[in-house]
Amino acid sequence: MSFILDYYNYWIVVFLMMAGFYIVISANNLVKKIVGLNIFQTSVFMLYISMGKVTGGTAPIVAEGVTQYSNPLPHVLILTAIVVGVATTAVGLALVVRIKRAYGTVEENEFDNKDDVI
Amino acid sequence: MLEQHLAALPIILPLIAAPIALILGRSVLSWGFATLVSGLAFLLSWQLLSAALSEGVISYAVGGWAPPWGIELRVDAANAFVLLAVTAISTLVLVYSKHSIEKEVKATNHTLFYTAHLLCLAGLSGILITGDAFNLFVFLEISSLATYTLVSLASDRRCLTAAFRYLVMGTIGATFILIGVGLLYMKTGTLNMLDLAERIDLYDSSRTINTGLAFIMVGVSIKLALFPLHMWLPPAYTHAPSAVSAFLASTATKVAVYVMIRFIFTVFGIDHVFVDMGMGIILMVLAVVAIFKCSYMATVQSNVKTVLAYSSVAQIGYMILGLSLVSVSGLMASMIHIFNHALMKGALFMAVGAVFYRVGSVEIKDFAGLGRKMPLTMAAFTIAGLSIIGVPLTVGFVSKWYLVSAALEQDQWLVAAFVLVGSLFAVMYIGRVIEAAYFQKLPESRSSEDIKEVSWLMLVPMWVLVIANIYFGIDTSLTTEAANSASEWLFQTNNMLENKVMEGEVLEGHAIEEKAQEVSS
Amino acid sequence: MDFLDIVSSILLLAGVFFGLSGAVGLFRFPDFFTRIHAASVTDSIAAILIIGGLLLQTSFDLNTAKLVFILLFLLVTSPTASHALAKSARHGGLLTLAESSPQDKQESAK
Amino acid sequence: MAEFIDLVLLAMLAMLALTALRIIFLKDLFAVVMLFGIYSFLSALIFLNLDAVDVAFTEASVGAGISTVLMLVTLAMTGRKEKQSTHSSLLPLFVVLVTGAALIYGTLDMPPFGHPDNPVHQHVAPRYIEESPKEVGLPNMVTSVLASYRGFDTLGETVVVFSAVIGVLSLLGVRRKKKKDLESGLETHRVLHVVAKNIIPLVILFALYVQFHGDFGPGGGFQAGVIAAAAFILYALVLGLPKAFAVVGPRFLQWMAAAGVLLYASVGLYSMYKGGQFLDYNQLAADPIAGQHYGIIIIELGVGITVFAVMLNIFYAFGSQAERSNVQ
Repeated sequence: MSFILDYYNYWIVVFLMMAGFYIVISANNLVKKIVGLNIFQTSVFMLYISMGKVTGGTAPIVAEGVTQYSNPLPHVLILTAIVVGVATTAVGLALVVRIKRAYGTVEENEFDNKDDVI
Repeated sequence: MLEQHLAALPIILPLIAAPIALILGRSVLSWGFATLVSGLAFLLSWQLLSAALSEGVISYAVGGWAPPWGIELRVDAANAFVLLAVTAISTLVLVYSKHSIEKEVKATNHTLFYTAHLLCLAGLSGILITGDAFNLFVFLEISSLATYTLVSLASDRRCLTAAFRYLVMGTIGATFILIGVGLLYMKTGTLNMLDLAERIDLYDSSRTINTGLAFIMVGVSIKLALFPLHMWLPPAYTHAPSAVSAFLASTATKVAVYVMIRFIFTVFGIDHVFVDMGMGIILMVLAVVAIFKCSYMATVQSNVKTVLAYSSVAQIGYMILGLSLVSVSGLMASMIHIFNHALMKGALFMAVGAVFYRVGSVEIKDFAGLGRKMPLTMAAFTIAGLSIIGVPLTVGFVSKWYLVSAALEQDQWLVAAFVLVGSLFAVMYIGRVIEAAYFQKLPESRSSEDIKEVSWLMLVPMWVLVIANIYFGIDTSLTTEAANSASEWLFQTNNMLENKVMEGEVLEGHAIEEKAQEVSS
Repeated sequence: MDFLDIVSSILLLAGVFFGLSGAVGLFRFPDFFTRIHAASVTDSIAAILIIGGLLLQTSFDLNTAKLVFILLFLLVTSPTASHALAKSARHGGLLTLAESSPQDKQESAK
Repeated sequence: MAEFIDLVLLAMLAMLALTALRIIFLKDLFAVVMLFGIYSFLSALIFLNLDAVDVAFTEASVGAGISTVLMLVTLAMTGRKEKQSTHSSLLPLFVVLVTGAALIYGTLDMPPFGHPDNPVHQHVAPRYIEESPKEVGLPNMVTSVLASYRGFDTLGETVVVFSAVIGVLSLLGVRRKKKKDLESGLETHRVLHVVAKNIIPLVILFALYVQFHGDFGPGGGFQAGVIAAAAFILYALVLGLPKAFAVVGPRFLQWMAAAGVLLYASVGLYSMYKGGQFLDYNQLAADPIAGQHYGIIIIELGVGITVFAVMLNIFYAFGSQAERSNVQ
């Protein structure tokens, strides 16, 4: 039982990551691929934040009468990673818009047929 | 002042220059500025390499916070050597790109092009120099975002789908690296690479660490286009503007190879990776398959840029092969090939870009008769092509020589034979282009067109690389010395690491730093 | 369990009830306009009740002020959002149930 | 109490899993994007539950805010239906199963969740928790670590944002239109106009609060920049892009984005000039604590400026494309 209590959080996070990963590699629509990338990354963020948690701790902002704080370092890393994620999303979506204009479609199998694939 | 900050400047300089290049606004101004900055970065990395060769390791604590609390920049012979190649190619490509970009990129995007180029350079330098696993991820993303932008700037619509594929694959790779770093951090509580190395050994057979290693390896393999994960590379290099192909083919994947070397040798330790996890044989098989499959693919393409792109994947196979031999000479062959391949591929892509500039297409059939119309360009292509094949007196020969002798050192006859057969394929794919250029007649339809040699601004950087191909092929002292001390250094760290931990000691560098910390606090 | 706590719990429970009923309505109602009606219940009354309940849980410090601000903000924005949605739907030519006669429906069903 | 919190966490994780599964099978992309917004908000709640207040704040404003808006604008141009895929889903499923199995294998040796003796909480982190209020002088440790100990990462992060705007501008470009060129904005929505005009100043005020209160509570340059950008995005949505261009033009935003990065970097250069390492804020004033304080305020300002300018400019780029495709 304690085994499950110790790890259930990580297992669900792994499931979420894989759901996102599956959307990225299986989706045919480019917008959906980007959504999948975001889900994948957000779930990885959850992995980091989970490891920073201390049971009974509080948010790492100094307060009177608090002795146990959660670990601030994963929070910092993930703040950076979220920003990186949104930057990638913006560039990816801009590419999608241009692809739509150039090919008239954003379905992967349709524009693959329009050019000779290499 | 300069001495003190030498390690940080190659990152900071292009990083600050990028927004300034954007503010300058005018195409010519930002071109001149970017070239100047890149040249300065080259001089700095030259200084850095000589400092690293004489002093060993240079450590720089950003923000004045001692590692592992702050972010550490760590320069040694290995990364200074790769940095030298990256900044050199960047400078030459920038000189070359002025005309090439005018032809291939919309006029409104020129400033953005140079800004993105500087950002990419800053990202690559950051990846090489940083000593912090998470900081590496941040710089990886800077260079990747700039790269997607650069690839998508071409005028052909296919560059868009190529860039999108690259973006998806690249982001998956980066996320895998993020997962891997997270797992390592979870088990060790630190992000500094040196510190990680010390603490990983405490958990030698931990399943979490091994998974972290696997994820980092797969993520980096995507970034360096190792064989089954290379699918993003050929379209990206084919449809990107020629100057971008020249820059990326000779720098981006090399930096990723270095990241792999760094993680294997200075973080996980060879024993762990090659003996416990059995990665050596996996890497070797993948490398051999990459050499064969992609060299073959290169021989059947009709677009010369695609030929060169597949050839790049095959050449990455050679680098990984040297690495997988797990010996000083094997690693040295890899390091030399990283440097030499940058010289060859840079020159080849520049020559092809020059052809595109005049002819407007790079299909093999369009090369017909160009030997007479563009003699200097095609001569450059031929010499660099001979270098790819591995003809004596070129750098390609030096690389292959060291690789084959490293394989023979371990009695790996089969591997040595594979390397030589790979060269035969190179004869075929380079030969097709040269045959078209020199032995076929210019088609009638083209004879009326005014095809002539490109301007000196494109020829000079191309020929600088070609001469470097020959020079370093004859006088190998600089490259071999640098690569040798780089690989010896990597092996030393690795051994030091394993011995010290066995004796229960801490690594010297950090022990001293920790003492200093105690004193100051 | 003093008096304020009890009042607060009642408010919270009532808020949860309205929130749930809004959610059920969102699924069960037949067309866009009735659904937006259900959704705005969640936005307005449920939000007021829940924040009201939370207000009683604070010790009347900075948090109270923050909650009051949130309440005021919600009271302005969520009706506006509902209004804008409904108006856009109207603008785009969407008809209410009453307006679209049964005959039209049969035709569109074909 | 602990059991109760666990249940809340579990419930939220289960909701996340359901949302993710739903997204896999939905073909209506509009619903997919809305579900992604929900996914993002739920993750923000989980981050809050796990004590990561700053991360929750950022995830809510970025993931659920900016990303979702950008996806919606893209959908407006690309259409909302996903077509039936022709490629087989077996290979992706196999890849995912292998990767997932590797990760589950990796979890087996993980330190247990939430245990204070985990290595994560032992080696590097205690110094941040115990010393940073003394060394850096801020109550919010996340800000201390972000801006000072790992200030180089944050500089990198600002540059990543800057690279994003370079990419988006080179791909889409912002078209300046002549005014009254086309009927844009929601001219007929009288109520929306009034409310928006009254709310926007308040939102900007809130952004400033988040910017300068980041040292003491959750918040900081990044969140503030996003919130301020959101205020202007609202303005652009309600009154139309041409009017928004008149307030802050895209060209000016480009300069602002560059200026923010330069402001950040110049702090580093100044500390080098004063004889310290790059980004060593101790050098900025005679008293190290005061120096840290100045440094952090300035670099957070740089981050805020860049993020604001970049987010707004990216929205402009997407928005002007959407208007263009509407006209066609």
